[in-house]
Amino acid sequence: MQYTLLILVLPLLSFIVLGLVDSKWKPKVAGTIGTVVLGIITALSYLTAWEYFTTAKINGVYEKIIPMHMEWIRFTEFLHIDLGILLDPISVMMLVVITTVSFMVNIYSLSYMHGEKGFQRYYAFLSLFTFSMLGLVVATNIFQMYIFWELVGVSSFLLIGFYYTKPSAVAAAKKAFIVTRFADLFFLLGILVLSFYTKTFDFGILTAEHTTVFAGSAGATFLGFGVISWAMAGIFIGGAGKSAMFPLQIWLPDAMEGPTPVSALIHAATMVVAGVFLVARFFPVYYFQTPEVLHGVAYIGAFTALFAAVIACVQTDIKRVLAFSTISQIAFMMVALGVSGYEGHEGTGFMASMFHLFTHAMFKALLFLGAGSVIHAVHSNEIKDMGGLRKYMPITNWTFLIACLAIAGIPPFSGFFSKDEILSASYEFSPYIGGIMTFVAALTAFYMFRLYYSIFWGKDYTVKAAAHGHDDHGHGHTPHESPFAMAFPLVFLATVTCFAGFIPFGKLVSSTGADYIIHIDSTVAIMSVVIASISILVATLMYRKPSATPDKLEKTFKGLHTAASRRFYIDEVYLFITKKIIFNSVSRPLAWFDRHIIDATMDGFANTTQWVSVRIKGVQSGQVQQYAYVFLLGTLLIAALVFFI
Amino acid sequence: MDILNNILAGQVPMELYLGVSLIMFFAGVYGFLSRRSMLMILISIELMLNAADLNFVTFNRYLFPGQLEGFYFALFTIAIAACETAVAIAIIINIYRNLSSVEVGNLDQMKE
Amino acid sequence: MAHQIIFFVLALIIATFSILAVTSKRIIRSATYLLFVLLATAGLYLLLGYNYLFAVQIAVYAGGVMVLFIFAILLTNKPGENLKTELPVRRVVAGATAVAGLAFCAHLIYWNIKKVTVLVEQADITPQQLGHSLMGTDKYQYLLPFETISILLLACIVGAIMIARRR
Amino acid sequence: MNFLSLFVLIPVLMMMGLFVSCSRKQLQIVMTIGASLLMILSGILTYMYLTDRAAGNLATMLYTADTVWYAPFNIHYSVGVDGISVAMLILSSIIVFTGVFASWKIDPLPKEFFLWFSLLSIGVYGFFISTDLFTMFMYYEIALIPMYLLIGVWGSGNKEYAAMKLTLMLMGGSALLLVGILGIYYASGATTMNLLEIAKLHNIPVAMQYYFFPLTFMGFGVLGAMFPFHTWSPDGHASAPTAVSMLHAGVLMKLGGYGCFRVAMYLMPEAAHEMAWIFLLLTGISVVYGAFGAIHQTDLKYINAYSSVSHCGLVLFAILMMNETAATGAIMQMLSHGLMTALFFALIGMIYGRTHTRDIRLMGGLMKVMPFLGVSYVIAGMASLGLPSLSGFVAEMTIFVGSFQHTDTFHRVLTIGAVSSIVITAVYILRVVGKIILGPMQDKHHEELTDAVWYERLSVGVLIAAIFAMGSAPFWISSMLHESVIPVVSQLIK
Repeated sequence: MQYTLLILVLPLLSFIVLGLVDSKWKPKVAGTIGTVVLGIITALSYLTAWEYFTTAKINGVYEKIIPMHMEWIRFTEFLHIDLGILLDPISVMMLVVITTVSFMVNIYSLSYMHGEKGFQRYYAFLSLFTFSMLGLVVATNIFQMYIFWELVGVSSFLLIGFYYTKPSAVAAAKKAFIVTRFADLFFLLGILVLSFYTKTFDFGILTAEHTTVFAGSAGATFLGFGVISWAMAGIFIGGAGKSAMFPLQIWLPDAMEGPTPVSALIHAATMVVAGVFLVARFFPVYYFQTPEVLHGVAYIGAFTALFAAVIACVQTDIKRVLAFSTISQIAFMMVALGVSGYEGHEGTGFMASMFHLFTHAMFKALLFLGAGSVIHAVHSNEIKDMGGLRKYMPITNWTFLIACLAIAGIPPFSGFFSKDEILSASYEFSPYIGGIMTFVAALTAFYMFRLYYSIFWGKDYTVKAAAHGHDDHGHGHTPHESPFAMAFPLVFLATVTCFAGFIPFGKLVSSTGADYIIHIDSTVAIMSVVIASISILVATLMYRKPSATPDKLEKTFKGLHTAASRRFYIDEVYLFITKKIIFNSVSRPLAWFDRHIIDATMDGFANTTQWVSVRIKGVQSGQVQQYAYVFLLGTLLIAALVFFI
Repeated sequence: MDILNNILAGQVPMELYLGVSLIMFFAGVYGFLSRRSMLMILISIELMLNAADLNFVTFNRYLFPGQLEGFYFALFTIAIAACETAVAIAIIINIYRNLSSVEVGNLDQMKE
Repeated sequence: MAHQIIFFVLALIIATFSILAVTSKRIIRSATYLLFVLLATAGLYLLLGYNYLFAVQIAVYAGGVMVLFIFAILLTNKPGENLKTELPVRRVVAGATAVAGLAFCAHLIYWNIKKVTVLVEQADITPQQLGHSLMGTDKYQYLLPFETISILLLACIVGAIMIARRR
Repeated sequence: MNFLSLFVLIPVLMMMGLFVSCSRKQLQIVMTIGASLLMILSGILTYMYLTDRAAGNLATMLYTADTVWYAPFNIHYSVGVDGISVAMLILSSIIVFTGVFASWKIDPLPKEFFLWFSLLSIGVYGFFISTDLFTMFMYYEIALIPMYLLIGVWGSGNKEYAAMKLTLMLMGGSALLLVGILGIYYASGATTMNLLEIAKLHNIPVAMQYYFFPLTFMGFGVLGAMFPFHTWSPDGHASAPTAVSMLHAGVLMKLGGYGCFRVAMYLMPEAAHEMAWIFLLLTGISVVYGAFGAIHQTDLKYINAYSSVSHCGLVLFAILMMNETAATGAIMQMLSHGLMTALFFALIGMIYGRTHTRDIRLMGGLMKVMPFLGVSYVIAGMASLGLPSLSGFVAEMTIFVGSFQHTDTFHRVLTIGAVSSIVITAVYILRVVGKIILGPMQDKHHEELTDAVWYERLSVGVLIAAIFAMGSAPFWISSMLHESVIPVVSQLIK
């Protein structure tokens, strides 16, 4: 399967070419190149998936295949970074997800970004992102993953800051990069600690079932936990940073400053699940070596899911709502991993997590692209500027509805299957976690339909764009359905969302690589469907027609509402830490210290020397006769000394 | 008393030559230290040089008769004195042009 | 006996005019006194039997150098103007220093110099002798210093012209 | 005559050429030819070196040559290279080359500027090819002195003060160094000043090492901007003209790290072992301190100077870890920092030449008017904060992985501290990028500015290419360096 290398090389080439020519080529040419390349690699990854899932099964277990492999840099006898391609069920699945969504986004952007300044740059960045994300998922060792992890971070930075003249976009890009960088620090430390004890970076060795590399760390503890626990916790923090787990979630909502297709690709479907992928990749290590960290993952995931869902209920910017929904859904996947066992039925969580990753990528991308379509039509992100759009945009309306139903967990849409597995796994682990997750699922259904009704139903759309001044594109004032390039991805993804649930996922992806038969736990399934339906009903009552209920509720729970819409003040806490503590209380005094203490000491030496020299300068008066006196007296003195002593 | 005896004995002793040059020399020293005109300082220097010459010659004549070291030393010193005077006077005249004064006390601009 | 008398006369001239030269208020007089001192020194050379040195002293010092001095004095002094009187303190201190030095050196001479009174007779140094000793590089021959001095003189002449000429 | 001496000879010829040339064009031609020759020469050297190594030549230094200079003190002119020197020579060549183009239109007195610049490069090249302590020291001094004039005459801002400060502090360092070197010479039995010979004898008494190791290390450490002797760096770099900042931060600061490694640690391993912890603390402080210091600055050059303090601190930090990986990483960091800081200074110089300000509060949105410089600045920033595929990443990772392999907990804890600097680096780099390159235009007058012209593009392009080359294909340079640090490190481990 040597051709898998092309999947990596093509987008890289596309990035280099598009990046170098920049604006010298016409936007159309650049867009075509980017899209065609993505089309090719999508086809290639489908081929890979087909070939892998049909041939790689040995003794009923999917083997890891490494078709390409080279040493990149050697550190010590044992430690070396390799660049290679590792194919196993989860990486193959990720290949499919990434290329599909990326391809759709590329097509979509042809129309969405039409006429934007820097169109070529946009496509170059998209290719860079795709390249790095693909490199991340096929990494053969943890350091290769780290390399691509950073590349993904920077392409996210570049894409969020695409509208670089907008201060808010620049700030958001900076924030995203720095927050994830902060998390990556722990990831790196985790890698360092892990490699110090295990003397390897290789996934094959680390995640083998009966590995001996951890023997060296036995008994080594720090603050009551084993060193490997610390290392794995660090690696999880790295993943939490990318996947926006509490308390590192603050960058994701702001990242919505980027173009909407970018949000769909990076901040919904692919990059943000890198953390989940990381934990899944290390799952055997977590499970066998450090179960306590794995449980920690579950608790943090559960809290994040709840937290984000609550905030999502009150946001008014549609992309922000989707962003918090993304955080919440990723937390679902994290919970699933945290509660999972290893083998057979125990391993439901792992499988469910991957399944949810897959389905979520599709319907969340769909939601974002749909939202982009809406924004494209009304030139605003705010819910209050929308309403009644179903008449103008039927395709968007229907596809959006499908996605909402999927995320709410209504059968037969894909979300139902994956979410149901997660819930049942959670109930098996602990009823509390299960309860929380069910509640979050209900909230999800509620806020998604709040969003849906607010956009497409509710009050009738009034043409007011002129008054807003948004409309400098010269578009007509009535919103209209998007062109084909934008509609096609919506329809495609909606189709996938409808049918993805019936993929025999357990046969393809599971924690051990062996088959796993999905069986739906009817109690949990019925309960969750009922709860979701009730939530949808509530949302329908509240938002389908303009009504006073939401306002009343808002008044009743004023404190909660304000706190939630201010995102529980987490941003302010961060701002306080960075601005007040780091910038003002550390950096400023340090700069002062450097200038006025250290530098002043050095200057002090010089000044002392100068002072002394000024003082003794008087001796050198320039008066030749004084010199003569001194000379004469000196001579006499020396002569006297010589002769009389 | 020895000196007197020597004098009466019809010979000029070496000390007297040295004494003469000593007086000349310290007259020069006094002039160098006390006068402010650069020309006066130069004159004092000439006195001192001359005293040195006289010493050289005296030592040569009394202590190493038949050799010529001191003699040549005096000769060359005279040459050097001439050079030095020439250059010094050139400088003095130049200074006078610029400062209209040849007072040595004014000449400390180069110390900083 | 004449020898002694001449010596004492010359010594007296030197002592007197040396002191007068450095204490006189009129610079032109100082120069004149200096001339007397130089001439008297030349006399001493003659007394010691160095005829050639006598000639050089007269020609270079009393002739060349003094002319330079006179020119310099005339160029830098307004006619008839006295030199400014120095502070008495300054004169006293300088005088004291000079006297101290004089006493010290006199002491040294008096106590340390072996009493040499005999002036060994020697023949006059002939120009031939001088020429030979200047033009050789053996022991007691002085070609190298001679050449050095000649270069120095040249440099001085050039330097003096460069410095003194008007820009 | 060994061909290594060409590295010194070519700049000398360049100086002669500059003497006789009389127009700016001729100066440019002379400098271009000379710098290109040096580039080619370093390329040939690298090729020869790698071939010889591959052929199994195991000598510590290749192409050695030795000429007696002054027999009474055993001063020889001896040259020789190993992988470290080869790497440093490549770095110097690249930076001299790009420096020439960065100062293409230097004004006033271009001739004098290039003369001093060539003299400076003589010092740099000579230092890296020397294996004799005295010759090394001499070249070190040759490299320092032109700085004074280059900053004092062609600098900007408070240049006299900065030039004086820089020169005095570095001279202070070299005074310590001189004592250290003489100490080494006499304590080692005083038969030779050749590094390799002294190392082979390895007979400096430990009691003596305790005196001379700190002196030597600190002497070189001043040039390596070790806390608390780093304060010359911000002022000096801020005032220096572009090409001089490039050469100084890019190459001259490396003389410090190179010297610490080659002289201080190689020759006095016992004391190095015992006293490493003090210097580890100091350099660890430099790493974090420099990064924090950079956050608060508003002058572009100050930011970069503090960042250099942080990065160069990492070099010394890694050297003191005394294992092969960390030492390899240190040398790679020298290369990487040299390239990217030169790129930074070149870009800052170009931006300053257009906007006439370096205050980040007065600039903004430059990407719009000068996309080439903007993109290059972002790339430089990314290299600085350690983006994979750019040189900073491989160097830093090698250091971190190497340092963390140390069996001592103290060292590992310090490493964790040093690792945390990568976040702070990201903060100050992004602050600057966000402020001046991205964002809205701050100043109306900046809208009329133009993008880089060909010689600037060439200069920046070469540096970026080098950064990319090192970052994406680190294996050959890493293995070349790794081989070469082994003799030193094995000396230390003994």
